Amino acid sequence: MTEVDLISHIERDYILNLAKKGEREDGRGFDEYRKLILQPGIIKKAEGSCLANLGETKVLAGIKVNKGEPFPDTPDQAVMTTNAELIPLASPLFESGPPKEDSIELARVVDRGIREAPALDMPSLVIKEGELVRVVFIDLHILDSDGNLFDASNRAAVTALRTTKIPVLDEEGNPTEDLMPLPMLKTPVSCTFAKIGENILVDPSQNEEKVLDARLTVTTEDNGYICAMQKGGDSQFTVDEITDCVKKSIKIGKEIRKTISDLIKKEGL
Amino acid sequence: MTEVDLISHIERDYILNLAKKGEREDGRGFDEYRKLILQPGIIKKAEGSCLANLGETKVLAGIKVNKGEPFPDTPDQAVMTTNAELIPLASPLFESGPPKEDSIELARVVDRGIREAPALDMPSLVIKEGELVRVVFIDLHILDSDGNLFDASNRAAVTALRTTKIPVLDEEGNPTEDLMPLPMLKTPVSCTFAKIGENILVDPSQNEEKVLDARLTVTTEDNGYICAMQKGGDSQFTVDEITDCVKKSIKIGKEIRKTISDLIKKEGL
Amino acid sequence: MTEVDLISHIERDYILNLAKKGEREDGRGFDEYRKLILQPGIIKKAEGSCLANLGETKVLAGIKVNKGEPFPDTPDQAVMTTNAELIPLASPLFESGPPKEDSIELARVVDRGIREAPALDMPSLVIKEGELVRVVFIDLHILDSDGNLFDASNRAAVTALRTTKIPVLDEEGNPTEDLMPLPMLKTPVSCTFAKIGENILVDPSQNEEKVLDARLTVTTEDNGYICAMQKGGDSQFTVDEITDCVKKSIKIGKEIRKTISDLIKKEGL
Amino acid sequence: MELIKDGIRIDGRKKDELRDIKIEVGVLKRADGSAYVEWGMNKVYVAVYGPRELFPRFLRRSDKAVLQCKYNMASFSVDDRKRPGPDRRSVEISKVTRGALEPVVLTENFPESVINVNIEVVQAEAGTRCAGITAASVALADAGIPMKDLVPSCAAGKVGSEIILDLCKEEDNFGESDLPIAMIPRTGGISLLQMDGLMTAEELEEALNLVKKGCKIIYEKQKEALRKRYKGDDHD
Amino acid sequence: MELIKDGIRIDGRKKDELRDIKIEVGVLKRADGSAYVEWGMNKVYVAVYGPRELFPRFLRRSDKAVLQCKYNMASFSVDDRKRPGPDRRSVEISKVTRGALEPVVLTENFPESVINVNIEVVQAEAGTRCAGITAASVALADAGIPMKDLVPSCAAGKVGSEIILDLCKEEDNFGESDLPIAMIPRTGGISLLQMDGLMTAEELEEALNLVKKGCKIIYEKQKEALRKRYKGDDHD
Amino acid sequence: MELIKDGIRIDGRKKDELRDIKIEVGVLKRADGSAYVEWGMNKVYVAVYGPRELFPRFLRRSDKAVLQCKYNMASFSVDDRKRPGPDRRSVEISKVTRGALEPVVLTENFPESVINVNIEVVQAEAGTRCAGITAASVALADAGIPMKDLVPSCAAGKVGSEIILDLCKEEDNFGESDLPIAMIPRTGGISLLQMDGLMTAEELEEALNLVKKGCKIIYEKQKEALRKRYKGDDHD
Repeated sequence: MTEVDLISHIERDYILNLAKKGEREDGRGFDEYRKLILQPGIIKKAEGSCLANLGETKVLAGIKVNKGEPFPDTPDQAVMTTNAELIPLASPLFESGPPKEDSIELARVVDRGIREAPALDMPSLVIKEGELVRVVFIDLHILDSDGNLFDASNRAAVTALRTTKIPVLDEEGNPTEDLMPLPMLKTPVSCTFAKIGENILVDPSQNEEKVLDARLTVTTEDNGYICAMQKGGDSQFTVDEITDCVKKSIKIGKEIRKTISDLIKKEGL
Repeated sequence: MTEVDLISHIERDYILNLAKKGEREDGRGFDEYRKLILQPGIIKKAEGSCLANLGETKVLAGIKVNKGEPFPDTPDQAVMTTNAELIPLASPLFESGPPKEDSIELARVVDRGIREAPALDMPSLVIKEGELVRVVFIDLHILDSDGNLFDASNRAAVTALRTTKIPVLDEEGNPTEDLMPLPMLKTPVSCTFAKIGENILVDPSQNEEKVLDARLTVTTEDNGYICAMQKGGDSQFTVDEITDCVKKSIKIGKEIRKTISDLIKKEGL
Repeated sequence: MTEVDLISHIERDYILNLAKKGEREDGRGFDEYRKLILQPGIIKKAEGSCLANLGETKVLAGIKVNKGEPFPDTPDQAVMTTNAELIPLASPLFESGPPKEDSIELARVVDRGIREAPALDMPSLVIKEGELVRVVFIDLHILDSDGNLFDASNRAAVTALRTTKIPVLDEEGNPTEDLMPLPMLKTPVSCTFAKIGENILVDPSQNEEKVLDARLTVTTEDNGYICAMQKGGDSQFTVDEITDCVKKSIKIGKEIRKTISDLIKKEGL
Repeated sequence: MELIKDGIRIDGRKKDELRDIKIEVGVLKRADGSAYVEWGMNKVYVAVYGPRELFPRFLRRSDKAVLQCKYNMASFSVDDRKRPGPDRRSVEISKVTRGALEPVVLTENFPESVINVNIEVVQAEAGTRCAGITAASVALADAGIPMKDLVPSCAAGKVGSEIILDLCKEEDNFGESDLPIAMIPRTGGISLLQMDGLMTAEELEEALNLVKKGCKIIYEKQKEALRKRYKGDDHD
Repeated sequence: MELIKDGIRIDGRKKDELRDIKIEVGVLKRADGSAYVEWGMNKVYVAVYGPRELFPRFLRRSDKAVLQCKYNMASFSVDDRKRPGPDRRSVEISKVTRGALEPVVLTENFPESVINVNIEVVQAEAGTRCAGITAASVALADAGIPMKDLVPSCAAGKVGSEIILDLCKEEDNFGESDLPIAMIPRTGGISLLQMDGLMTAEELEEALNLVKKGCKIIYEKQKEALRKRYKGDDHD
Repeated sequence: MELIKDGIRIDGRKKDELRDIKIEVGVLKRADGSAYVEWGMNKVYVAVYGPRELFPRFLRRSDKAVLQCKYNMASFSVDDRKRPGPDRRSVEISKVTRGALEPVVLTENFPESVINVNIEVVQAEAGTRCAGITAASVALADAGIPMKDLVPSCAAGKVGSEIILDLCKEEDNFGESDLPIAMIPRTGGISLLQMDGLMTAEELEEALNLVKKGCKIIYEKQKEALRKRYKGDDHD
């Protein structure tokens, strides 16, 4: 481990020194996202799906919609569940640390953004109050992990939800042949920042994530409200840093939201 | 480990030599319990609760009462479940040995004392025979572990049960605003003995437990019947030792039972 | 581990050199099975059972038959489940490797032979289509493991099934006092081969299994059809080797089937 | 249900009478030592492995071998199929079984090692833990593990107002109390003791005396089974 | 439900008013450091163990101690009995708790080691993670672990159109948003920050200011609890 | 359902015709080697990591690398959502996949090491294990692991009385038998072979011949995909 720890210190120095000069390993500006490519609808077996490429990070979101019982304390709401599967595809087994913790945090942060916006009109997915509702499963598969799984997963999940088609039900609650989209109210978009030394970079790469001091994810919705935040990492943010990140998140959120909407319109989904 | 094993031998010699002189590390007599402090009702979210301090050992028992199905082979009996949670609060993670085994034994020994007395009038907690009964959960949380978890847990569980209040049900089985106590028939009290060399000490401390050769827990009920016994440890007891422990248990059981009853009466619970 | 690996190479050389001379450690011919002793009905608590001794390998199969729901996609079929329990009795705990994988493969290979033959008339065990069917549990306990668990388990399971007695149900689906055998259509028999160097031996012993290059199990049914195959091990078979093994399996299958039928007839089961 | 009438129990036995017990030694090839016990309807196999090096290392003891016991019931061993794998009951029985055997095994001869005792109940009908311990001490001897004594084990209990030996299923289910005991004949010591149900101190003394009698008979059967095995005296 | 009226909240508090908070230090014997917090209806114990050698070895860091945090809720701590053991929520809270405490613990003093912070919620009613962090930094100090500062923690939120401090249960369930924060008073830095629900950037600034005020009060209570413990000043 | 009529199958293919197969190499950045296969409706990713040091140590082999294979299906890959995580089927497929690949990997070059082959099925419709093995051997080559050959894999089966190549979903569900095979072209050896359903010895021979033909085509596609990757010949 000593060697591993040493290497991590060398990597950190390298990235930190770049940042002091206002530079990043891959040539991006501090506020610059990597290229986002979204491929909705690629899993035909799922009611909705999207492969999101954020730089080399690849997350595949699949949406399955079943019927089931509502939770006892919310009889008038559909059920939504978000799961991020740690698949060994994207992470060799030998790596240390408790990965379960990471995938749980990832799923919960993505989920909170969607739930709190709220993105989905949950009451409209109730079939019979207190008895039968739609159950929406959001499953995130990390295919390649080159940093910023939070934002890649957010884009994949939100685009998949917006392009999901479910069967219209007849009066007895049985599926008809007609399809309808999920009732989407909002498109929450997350923005993740890495603090390295005194510098704050958006959309951290895998190498930047390995050496970051602190992380901040801010999710905003269509009207510019913040709907979820999550600080990560072992260091601290100042209040000014936080408010600055929030402002940038609102701006970036708008751009990404437009990208997603344009794509969906263009592809007629 | 060699060092650990060596230390444990030194500790054993120390405690054993004290015992040969009729002494204990904390100055108690062989038949003397540490001070017992019971604080019933401290968890408002539970239908019943009690924090038991036995010397420095702290066990918090919580009682939750739900409704559910009876077991198929006892359609005319309520369901009672006892669980002892191994919480890292009371035991640093690095400690060796299979702790799950210990917490299962603890829960089962406490449970048996209560079940076999029987402390609870199980048939009277049936709502509809074969279909719906009260389900009584006894959850034991070990907050501090300075030896003799068996007896501390027994005191906590029994006092919590005796001060539990559950809603009276109306004719249709729905809860009313009226509360009633659990129907308690007996107050089983356990006594735990440690055999160290040829000496038998009651209420072993953490250090005494670490070096004991054999352990015996005898639970007795209000009429002086034994209702449960459990031998532990890696050595043996003579028949005389066992009958002697039983006699002491009956005597101590009476005293503790009085302590509990007096407390409940005094506090008007 | 180096020593362990070395020993395994020495063992391999020994068995390989014997095979080159046409010999086996225990004096058998390449196509010769060890002695098979079947003891059906020895577990009275089970609806069916059989202890199979194949040489020193001992597998105990128990059949329990309950009632339950059919799978949604096969409402007109009974449910059959095969489980092979890794019990430490037959394998000291310290042994390396993922044993769960082995017991799952064993259960699934035995299950496939029975299911695909098909041995059981699954539609005739439906009580009410789509709602209630018989659920047949085949539980395999490995008591002693001296090689070829596949075939020993197959013999135990098939003989147990053929001697299982279940209560006849009355019109309302309640059990009567009358018993009936399970409706058995076929008696699938598996044959397992080990490839060691260029040699192929039937019914490998524990030592032969430890050093084999590849393994092949072929299950055939009463009409000489193959109903299941499974290749194991880290090497390959030629097409000729496979077709040769299949022919031998058909022949051996007939013999074993006769042994089982004769035993059942003789014992009047 | 009347469990005892005129001193005769529901299965025809007298108060101090054991069920039929058969002990076989060396029944499994792969184990270092093994035994099989039939005891009434109970059928129990035991395999002993070791002493061997213990992994993971941090569990090792520098002053003695670690004795690991595992009690398991086959899913088909009881009337209603049991889910495979350990449950809370079997974890507890494994633990008290270790406590029953430890006093006689010379674990100090094998520091850093582990001795595994694996008990498999393939048919169960009251008294399996006692059958398991009885078989286990024989299997340990068969494995050549140095021991101070064998450990016979059986239960007593109270049915109606009578103290009886070796409870059968109905007596276990509907009787007043159950008291499984393991004894070390040479010292008269008790290394397994559990009890549930109601009993007075005097009844307990009576029960312990009764168990002592039963264990003496079982002890002879254990020794006889080992003699048979090692004298080649294999005819029944 | 009207959660706030004329600046008075449903439980009678003002917008910037904390619930009653009581902090005790050194409440557990076996732990190296411990603390107990009562905060409204919340009751939380924290035990700190370490620094000690970390096992398994591959988790060790050669440059610092590993801080392991575990947040757990007793099954009886909430209205509907919770199944014992960790769930996804508690795994996440354990993780962010570690992030809240790391900045102040001088982990670099103890390479190869582990420091365990175990948080046990025995009664829960909104704000348990903040109560846990508040208690944990005190328990770390009690364990003698060198630290740069204590870490007070509390939540702000939005109810109706008002920004309020330290949400009670109804405000948490029916309010617009919840913002749990941990602060490091000496630097003014924020080491825990989560948010769910809707809030504008301006409201966030207001909420952060309110939390700063709350944390200042909690910080004083933390220091006072430690002083009491170490000055023997034990009268209330 | 009539699965085959006048030699034409339900999806329009001839008896010896494969579904459309597309193989891509090097599709994942973080893995040491990777491949993606589309095969009919099947979509399968494979990542290879290693050779690397194996932990825990006791799993290491002093004479060769350990090949660890993991087959997994995404919960959304099938019509009815699958619970995430391994089930018995995927454990078995992982095991036979290792057996299919072992004969060609020069594991003896890397003692004490592990090579991980992770197969992720993101859309499934009959034949995923063959698609996985086909992709895995390409991904191993992409990782630069020395190999004796690639391992093409596909199934044959019986539908009505006909032996056909590469079963589609309906043929798998309603046909007589399914025979997934992996071949090592240079030796003609068979390294994966499973079968369920009914088939005579003669039909098996016919099926093996048919598979050989299919594997030859797949083998060419595998080599072409690798050539494309390493010659920069990246246009479709």
